Amino acid sequence: MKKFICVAMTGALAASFVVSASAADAIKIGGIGPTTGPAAIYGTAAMYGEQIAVDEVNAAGGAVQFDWKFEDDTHDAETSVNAYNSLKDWGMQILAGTVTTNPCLAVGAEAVNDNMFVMTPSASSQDVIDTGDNIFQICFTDPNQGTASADYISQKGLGTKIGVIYNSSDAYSSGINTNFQAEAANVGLEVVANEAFTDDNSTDLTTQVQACKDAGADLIFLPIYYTPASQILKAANDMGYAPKFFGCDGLDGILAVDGFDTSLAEGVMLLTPFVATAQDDATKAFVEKYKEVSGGDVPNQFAADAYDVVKVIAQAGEQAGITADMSASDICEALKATITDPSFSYDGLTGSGMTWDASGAVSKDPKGMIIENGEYQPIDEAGAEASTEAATEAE
Amino acid sequence: MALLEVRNLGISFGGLQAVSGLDLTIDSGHLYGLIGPNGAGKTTAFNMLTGMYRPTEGTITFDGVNITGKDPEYISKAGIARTFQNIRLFSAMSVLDNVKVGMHNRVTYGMFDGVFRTKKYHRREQEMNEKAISLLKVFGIGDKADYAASQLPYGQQRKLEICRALASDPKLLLLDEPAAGMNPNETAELMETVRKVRDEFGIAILLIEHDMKFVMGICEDITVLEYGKIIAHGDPDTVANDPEVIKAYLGGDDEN
Amino acid sequence: MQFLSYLVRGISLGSVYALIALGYTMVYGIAKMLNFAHGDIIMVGGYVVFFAFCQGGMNPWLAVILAIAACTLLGITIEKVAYKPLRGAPSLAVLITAIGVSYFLQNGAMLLWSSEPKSFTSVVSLPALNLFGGKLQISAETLVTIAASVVIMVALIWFVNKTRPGHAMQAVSEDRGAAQLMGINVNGIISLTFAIGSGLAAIAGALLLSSYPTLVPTTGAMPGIKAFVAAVFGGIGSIPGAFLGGILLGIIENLSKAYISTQLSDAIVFLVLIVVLLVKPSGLLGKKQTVKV
Amino acid sequence: MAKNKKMNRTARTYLTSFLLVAIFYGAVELIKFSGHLTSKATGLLIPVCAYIMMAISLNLVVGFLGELSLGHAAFMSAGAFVGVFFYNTAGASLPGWLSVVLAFVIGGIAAGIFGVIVGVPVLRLSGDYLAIVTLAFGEILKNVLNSLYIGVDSAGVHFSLKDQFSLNMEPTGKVLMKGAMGITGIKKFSYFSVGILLIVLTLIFVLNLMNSRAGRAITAIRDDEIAAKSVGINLTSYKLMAFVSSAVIAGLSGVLYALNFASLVAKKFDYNLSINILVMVVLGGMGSIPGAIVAAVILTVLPEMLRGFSQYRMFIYSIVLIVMMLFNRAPAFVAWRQRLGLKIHTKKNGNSGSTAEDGKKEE
Repeated sequence: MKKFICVAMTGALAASFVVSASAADAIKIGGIGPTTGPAAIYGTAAMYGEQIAVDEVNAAGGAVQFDWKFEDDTHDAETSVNAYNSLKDWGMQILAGTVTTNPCLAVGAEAVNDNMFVMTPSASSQDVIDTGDNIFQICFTDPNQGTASADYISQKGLGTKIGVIYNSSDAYSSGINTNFQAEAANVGLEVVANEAFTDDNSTDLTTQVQACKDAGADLIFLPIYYTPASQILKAANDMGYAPKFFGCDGLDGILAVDGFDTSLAEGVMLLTPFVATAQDDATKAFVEKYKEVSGGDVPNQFAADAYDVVKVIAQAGEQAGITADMSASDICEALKATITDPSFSYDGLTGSGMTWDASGAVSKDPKGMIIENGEYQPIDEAGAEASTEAATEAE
Repeated sequence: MALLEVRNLGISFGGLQAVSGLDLTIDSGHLYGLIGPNGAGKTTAFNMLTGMYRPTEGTITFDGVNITGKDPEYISKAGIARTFQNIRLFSAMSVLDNVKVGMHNRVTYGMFDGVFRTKKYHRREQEMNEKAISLLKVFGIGDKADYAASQLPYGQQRKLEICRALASDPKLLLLDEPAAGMNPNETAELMETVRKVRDEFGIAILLIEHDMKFVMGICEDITVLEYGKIIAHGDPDTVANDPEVIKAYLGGDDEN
Repeated sequence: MQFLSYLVRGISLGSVYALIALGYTMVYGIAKMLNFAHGDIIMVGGYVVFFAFCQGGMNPWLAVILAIAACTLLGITIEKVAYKPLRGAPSLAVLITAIGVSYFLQNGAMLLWSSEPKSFTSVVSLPALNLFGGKLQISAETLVTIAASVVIMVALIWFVNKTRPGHAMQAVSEDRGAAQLMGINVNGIISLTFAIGSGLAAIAGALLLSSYPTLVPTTGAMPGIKAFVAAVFGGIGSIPGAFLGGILLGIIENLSKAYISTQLSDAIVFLVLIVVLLVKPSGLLGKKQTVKV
Repeated sequence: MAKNKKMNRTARTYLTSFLLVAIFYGAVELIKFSGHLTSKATGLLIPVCAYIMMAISLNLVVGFLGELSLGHAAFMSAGAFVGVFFYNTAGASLPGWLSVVLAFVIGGIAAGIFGVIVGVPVLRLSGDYLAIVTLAFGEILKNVLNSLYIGVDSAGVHFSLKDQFSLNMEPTGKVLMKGAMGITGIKKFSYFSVGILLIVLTLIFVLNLMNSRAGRAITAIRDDEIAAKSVGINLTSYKLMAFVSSAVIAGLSGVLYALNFASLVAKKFDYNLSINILVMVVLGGMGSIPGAIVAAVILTVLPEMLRGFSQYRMFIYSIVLIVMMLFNRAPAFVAWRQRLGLKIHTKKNGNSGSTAEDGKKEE
């Protein structure tokens, strides 16, 4: 019996690993992200975002039509490379991924070898785009966010004694923190507490909050995702500590957390390219569709970024005139040339007038938002401009 | 000089004196019995002799060397081997390998030789195999060499344990209730074997046994323990007629 | 005062660990298996309370009782389906199956309730306790958790030592074969143990999330492991040991966060554990295992 | 007759093990040659090789020494980080092949040293207490590597256990290790033949060791520690030998694994990975080398085969895992299989595994 199972397994293995040819009529675009495991929220959001975008592109009936497939990588580099290879076997010509940084570095190296065009929705480390010239980002890089946040806080005089709580076991969070620290020193912000937590000891975050309180911080910078942030807000509230909170794009989504008392988030400021409660038509339509595909969830920035990635590729693809019978490498060259062309610009959910340079980094405006009455409001026009400058300077 | 000289040996576990004032003198080639009711401290004495327990008082001199409180490895190398009351074989290993483990410190080669299969490895392994098979044959289980130890019937497991102990070329062999659980036929056969071992290998044997017929029939010297103390000592006749011994056994005998 | 306040936070976290560790140690003591799925039963309990109380508006007591019932049922089912067939197999086989069950619960929860985090509303609606003129604040959740873990510890000790099923449990724990011969329904006792352990997990889930309100499908995993460590720390199989281990673990974790390093707190906790085990190889209150020759 | 049976038992382990590897290698090369090997399969080759080595290595501790380790991934991690750190820094100026060879040597040694450190408690503890201590060591290493920053500039080498900013680097300096980001920009070195070569070397080492004096001593300790003591086996040295050998193999496997990817993070080597490797060992039959090889291949490939189920993938994996364990190990199933007479040759492996366990329980 055991033998039989072994033979059966081997057979199935062999079958699943032998190349089969497939017909090509639409361009095959793949997505990779964690849809299972602890990071599943990010990958799942990106998956739905891409799905919506692909449906829109195909429904619009333009020259570029997509055949789309999304693979799970459990936020692990090895699995991510497996997912990449599996998509290649499927015939992928463009990669809209991967969602998280570390897997993206591993996949990026593979993609450089294959000269496959990659645009990541949310792998924000500088190293990601440094891997090769075929790798592009639609999110801000960590240096950009960290530096912009420090500048913004200092220019607006939001706080004098700064506490930071970040996730040291997360590349995104520690990346932003590093650059925030450097820029804070430059612009003369006093960082009185720099507290870390890790994925493993994040059950209790009250100690970190208390450390900030004891250090007398009047503003806490939270370069983290919204899940732990919701816990920090509650902890601060419980100890009767009310500093200003300032976060980055990872904080978006906090208002949509099921069961979260949104009054705790009153006055929280964040520098983010996307807010789900924005009143423009594009966002409203997107949120509507997202609720449909996800079964009622509100999209976060991962979903919006992923949506934009597919849309940018579609727009650039039409300009470049890519077709389904082109090789991945030819498509890559065409897209690279188009997208880095100074005349190319894209307006999407996460910013308007986005442009890319040869490094692969995006240039777009972060929006300074503040939560008031359970809604995001722009902090003010001047603030947005200041941050734009900061962001541009940082590049 | 005697092979083993034990003087005033004692041990206490947290205030409980398990054995005290134990004296034993065993000459080379002697067959010596250690008897006494359950809980008299016989196995504890064995554990001190083999270094499993560290005595709290007294001295053990073996072959002219003071081995009191040495670790089991040292004592095994010095030449004392033992079997256990409840058989302790390497049950998942083959019968042959059990005996070869017994030779651990007698036929040696390094890890390097083993991994790189040097000439030395082949020579030593061959030597071990031959020696082990001949030992097993002495006990009539030569044909079982490749069985897993746990597959042997009970009586043969006892024999295998003795084989394993003998494989280390001991000068003194300690047998802890070798006849336990055996039927009269097997016991008689075992008596023969023990005698044969003594004669063939020329070693001293110290055994614990409850089967009086066995002990009286085979041992040349007997020491009787009760409550951790010696109550009698002498040849089988002297001991059998000792009033203390009779009292101890009549009072506490319920196992035979 | 600052120190006291960190200490209280440590005790607060520790009492949650203690509560989980009690369930771990109970199952280990009697069934002799590390139930790696214990943390995930906590998570399931958390979701039940979330939907019944936080969203459904049910009375918190009723919601917790509902969660206890659900988890008990779940625990018994898991035991029957996944562990019982392996009785008599090597203990490692059961360990691996428990890991399989853990993956099953996590991924099942993700499919059922999505990976979107839920923010938990505390089941405790009492005000916090303010001492020293408000300088030291102890939240009601902390007090309730400590009280609950003490009560449960005492109840478990009473149950195991004073009741008939408790005595049967001890017998099964000492020697399963002998207990069987004495006419004890070993399978029944082990099922009962799982039922109790899982019921405790539901309480632990409700209180864990009341203090630390983020609920995701992997919520139980890390506290589960920490509680396992706590149980070993205190001497696995020992009920007071689990309590002590849990409290100490929480204190060490939070004090090292406060005074040494927030990111290395786990390394410090584990280092202390190793040192303790080197000095006391069977944990703080564990029975010393002597090998009879 | 009995003699033959014995010859078969050892010889068959050797034969099956090497045959399995040969078939694996041959089949892959053949499909590759015919141009039908998919990218996915190609990508899986090196991880599979690394996991096979890990399973064999853990078998040394769990199957042969009879101790439970829940932190085996830590040795892999130690080897991977040290080996790759060397490869990325000092090795970069050496000829390619030399830097790879040295990376393996250094990674193996580093893991071995870590093995000695972990091995010390092994001498005092056993059973679940030892398991938790190995888990603790694994988590400590992960935690520390996750917080470790190393950078180099004209002023020399900088270390920090806090963040990159605390390195106080000159702007032109190069950060070599970035905490949670780990080591990035690894120049890939991935050759299937190298993986197979390492497996073959591992097999030769482990099989020869286990079928020699030292191996018998290790197995004897597993079966009965007290009896092993009584025949004069030095428990300390043989337990350490098993532990450290196992660590070195795990370290080599770590280097092999890490050189296959452009980035390396400590998070990968957490207790989940340790557990996965333990699953391979238990599923393959404790103490069975061929079993470990087959289980390593199946468990690495299975989640990839389940990709068609998208979100249900890991859910189905967990069910398959439970069912496989029940089918392989549940006494009722085992009896049922025997009744069907379908289980003829595999009996030996199952037996040696369970007796080892039983032996431990008796103590």
